[in-house]
Amino acid sequence: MTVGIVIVSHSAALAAGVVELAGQMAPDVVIIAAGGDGDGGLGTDFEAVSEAVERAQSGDGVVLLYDLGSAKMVADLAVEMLGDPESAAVVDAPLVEGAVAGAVAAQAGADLDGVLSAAASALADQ
Amino acid sequence: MTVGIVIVSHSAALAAGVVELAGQMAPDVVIIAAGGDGDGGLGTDFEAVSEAVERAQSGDGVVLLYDLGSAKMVADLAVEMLGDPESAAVVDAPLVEGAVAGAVAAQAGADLDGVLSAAASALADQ
Amino acid sequence: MGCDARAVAAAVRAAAAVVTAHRDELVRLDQAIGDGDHGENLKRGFGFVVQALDESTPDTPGAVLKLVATTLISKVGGAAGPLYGTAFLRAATAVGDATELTPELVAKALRAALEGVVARGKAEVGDKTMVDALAPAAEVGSLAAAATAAERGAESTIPLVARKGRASYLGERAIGHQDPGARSTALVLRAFAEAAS
Amino acid sequence: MGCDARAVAAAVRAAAAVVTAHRDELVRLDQAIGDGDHGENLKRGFGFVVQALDESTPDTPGAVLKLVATTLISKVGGAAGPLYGTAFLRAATAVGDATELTPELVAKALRAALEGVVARGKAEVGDKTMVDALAPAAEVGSLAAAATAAERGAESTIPLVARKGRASYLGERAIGHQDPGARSTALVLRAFAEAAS
Ligand SMILES: Nc1ncnc2c1ncn2[C@@H]1O[C@H](COP(=O)(O)OP(=O)(O)O)[C@@H](O)[C@H]1O
Ligand SMILES: Nc1ncnc2c1ncn2[C@@H]1O[C@H](COP(=O)(O)OP(=O)(O)O)[C@@H](O)[C@H]1O
Ligand SMILES: [Mg+2]
Ligand SMILES: [Mg+2]
Ligand SMILES: [Mg+2]
Ligand SMILES: [Mg+2]
Repeated sequence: MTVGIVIVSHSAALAAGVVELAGQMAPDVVIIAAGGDGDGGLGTDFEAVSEAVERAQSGDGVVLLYDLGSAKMVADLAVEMLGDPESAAVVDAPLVEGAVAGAVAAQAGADLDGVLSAAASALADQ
Repeated sequence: MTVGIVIVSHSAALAAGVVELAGQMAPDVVIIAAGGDGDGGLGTDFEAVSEAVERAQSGDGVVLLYDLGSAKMVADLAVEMLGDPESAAVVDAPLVEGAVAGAVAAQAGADLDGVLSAAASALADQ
Repeated sequence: MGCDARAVAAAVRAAAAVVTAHRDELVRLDQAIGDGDHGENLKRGFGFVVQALDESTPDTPGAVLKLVATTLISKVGGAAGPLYGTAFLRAATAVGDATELTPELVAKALRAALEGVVARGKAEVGDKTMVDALAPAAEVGSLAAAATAAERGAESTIPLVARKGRASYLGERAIGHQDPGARSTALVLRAFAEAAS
Repeated sequence: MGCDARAVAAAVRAAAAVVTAHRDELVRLDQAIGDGDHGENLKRGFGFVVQALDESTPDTPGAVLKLVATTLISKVGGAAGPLYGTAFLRAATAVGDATELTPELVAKALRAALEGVVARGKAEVGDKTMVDALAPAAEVGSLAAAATAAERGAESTIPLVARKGRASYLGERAIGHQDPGARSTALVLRAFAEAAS
């Protein structure tokens, strides 16, 4: 089992693309896209985020990344409302770069803290 | 006229999603996606990037953002091969956050340097 | 007048009517310094709230406020969803199981709502957000005074640069525009004050 | 033997055959510390190069090298495209309009290729990239010595942590694996050396 990852974005395409890119270097990591307002438009969808966290949870924790501040608030809220809020965490990281770095760390078996710090310290130029 | 923006990504969905997200706050800025290997797979496409730079060029300059290091090399090469390499620039910035910040700056009429520095100083948590 | 669950539900319906009537104004404010959806976000969200209240009105004021919170959280995709949602959620917790709201409980709920919004969005007074309307409102004694304070607070955002939310990308260009979330907060509080009077 | 455009084209075809024969090996190396496409990237790219040479072989060694460069740049989507492309482009510029390559021109082309790869990718020796193969190759006198130096350089990447490219995400987990780009560089240089001997 590995730490799971959820990509919270206002755009469904953006979330799906990040999953595709990060997944390429982390084939065994569950990375779930929670993008768009659920109606085909730009926006976030609290229920989709909550469901994504559930699907990404294998027992080892889930890391959430987001695109804009309002997506961060939705992600935070979804984590707070979990039965066990300690089982997931939102990370302040550049979305794409953090997702790739976090996914590679998760693939290597890093725990929740390890994936969080890999994502948070991702660089744009790598 | 405004500075144009090109999103160079290994994923077509990712590039399209960034264009969608950044475009929402910058309706008058030309933002072009250059994502994917041109064959439906993950990868970069030098010719697509070169074409995107041409399409984004209104005379005021073009800023290129990228997802991974190899996309940066392709972007750099596309700029070097322009008739006027000074008319475009690749910026080391977090892709999503930099694109949004750069697009908003371009929308407000910033010049090439202004858009570059807005993109480069974009924060994940905004 | 008494302030039981039905009265609170009526106040919420009044707020829904007001944000609906002011949809276009809020859209215009958000077009100037954001993505232009704030009016539609709130109209849509409160529309679902009214629908939920039509289906079944909870027994206590706290339960009504909680229903508002969960509906806004799940139906509003945008900063307003988690922010208004958290405000109503904290207000619901603050009033507990009380069957009638006293002025003290209302004041406590307002302070809790403010704390929730600050915890959620990390904005301070002066950052050009709904906190600029809610913070002065949470300091006064009555809903009527809170509404007036919120209106002043919303207007105080006009000369400011934004430090949170989408408008923070604009830098100086946000100056001269009222923050849409601060404006909607004042509208909602005024609707509550009038419903309670 | 003479080293005119036809001889250079033949050497390039030999390199294409070698990377094609080693496709799976390069894929496996890239699977261990990257995304597993390096062998396919080069096979595909050199396939297009051979096609282009079939259509028309340019007149000078420099023009052949330039054709290799532009083909790899436009057909290889991955780090190898801009890196190999820049290497061949700089080599083409270094040999200019010469109709025959002398050993001095070959050495100059190798140094130019190295400079191009370093300018493009900003990697230094020890960063576990193709620079670790190309840098020692650019220091020696003959193509045969360059190939041997590149093979040693490629092997020297095995114990290293990567500081550039996809493998840089792996940290210590890259240790124990040969860098695919360094390996392919050694293969190409060995093919050139054998074609020239
Ligand atoms: N971090 C924050 N803290 C407090 N209020 C915020 C924050 N971010 C945004 N807001 C408020 O949200 C309002 C915008 O809401 P809305 O348009 O519905 O969301 P979005 O910006 O996601 O489109 C702003 O006018 C501001 O009052
Ligand atoms: N910045 C760089 N400088 C030099 N060489 C690099 C750099 N980045 C990657 N490489 C080389 O490219 C090789 C990988 O090529 P390839 O698999 O074709 O591209 P990608 O990593 O885009 O899939 C690496 O093994 C390494 O030798
Ligand atoms: Mg908005
Ligand atoms: Mg919005
Ligand atoms: Mg590869
Ligand atoms: Mg690749």
